[in-house]
Amino acid sequence: MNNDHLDPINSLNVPELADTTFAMDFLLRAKEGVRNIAVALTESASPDVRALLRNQLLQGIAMHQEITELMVSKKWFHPYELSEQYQLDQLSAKNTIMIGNMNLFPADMNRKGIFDRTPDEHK
Amino acid sequence: MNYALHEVLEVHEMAAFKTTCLTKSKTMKALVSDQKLKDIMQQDIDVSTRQLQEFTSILSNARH
Amino acid sequence: MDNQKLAAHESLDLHEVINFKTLCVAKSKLMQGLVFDNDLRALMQKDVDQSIKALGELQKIYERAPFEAPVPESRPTPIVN
Amino acid sequence: MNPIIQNITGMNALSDQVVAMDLLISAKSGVRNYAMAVTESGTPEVKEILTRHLVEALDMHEQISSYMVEKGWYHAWDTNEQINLDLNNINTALNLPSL
Repeated sequence: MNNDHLDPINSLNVPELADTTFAMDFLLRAKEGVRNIAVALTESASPDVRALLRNQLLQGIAMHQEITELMVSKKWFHPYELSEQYQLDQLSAKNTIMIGNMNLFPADMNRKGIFDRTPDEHK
Repeated sequence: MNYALHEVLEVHEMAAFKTTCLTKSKTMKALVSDQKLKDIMQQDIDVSTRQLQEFTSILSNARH
Repeated sequence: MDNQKLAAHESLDLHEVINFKTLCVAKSKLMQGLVFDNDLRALMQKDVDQSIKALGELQKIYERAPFEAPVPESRPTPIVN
Repeated sequence: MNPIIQNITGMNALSDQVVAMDLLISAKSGVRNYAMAVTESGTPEVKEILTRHLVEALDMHEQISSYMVEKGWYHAWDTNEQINLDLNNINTALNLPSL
């Protein structure tokens, strides 16, 4: 990989890179969600709120389990082979640092001025 | 070892926590006078005892 | 002392933090293509720069994990399907 | 608290209310700790056990908190009342002679 974001060489393996990244994001969100609901449950006293949160908690745990299983089956996540996971962690960190160092959006991105009227109104 | 390392560590944390809870409930139960509070604490002791036994089996399976 | 192996629980926490930080870099970088406000965009870029530095430091420590292994050039087993 | 033990131990401040509060805080930490543990486990067997424990911890938390509400030691819906109770308890703890 090089720093030219238009070089087609950089599109090698991009789908798997994207999928692993988004799946990891999804997993962390599911985890965070379960923990947030658990904390909320310990702070709520109304029976109906508790019932609702408890259902969502169990649902969240089930979702977390599904994501984990999917990621393990796709070999995106290796909870049992830590050396594999280590390589994956280091590689995705390396790749993401490379993306972070690219100059992806060189132009001024402020498109604010074009949202104040419909195309017909442009004179 | 048939469990993932992070799971075993997490179970270990829970076991340590539950152990102190059980010890506390067992000793403190003698100190309370309200019957209903005593009942709740006894229930906590029963449930915690069973939970700790389940942890024991996981942890001894994880030992290598 | 510097080359001492890490404990199991610290290494797993490092794994969490590294993945979290990696996602932070990716999100803060790519979201810049979506935002309108230039100040917000600048702040996101600042986060990218800081996170890259942090991530580099974390990677260095992570090398002392007990399950550390030689890292290949790219993923050894690409996803075919 | 049991008056005999109270006299033996000199812990006449360790009232049922304090014990119940301790139980509530433990139950609360239990729920949070279990939520962390469940989201760290992947092996179905472990996860199933931890999820069940989580539900049990929730039941315990529910029981002890409604018990405390009933006793008037926990005012979940009346902040002012709760603050007054807190201040009272703080004073009791502060004025406790250390042995």
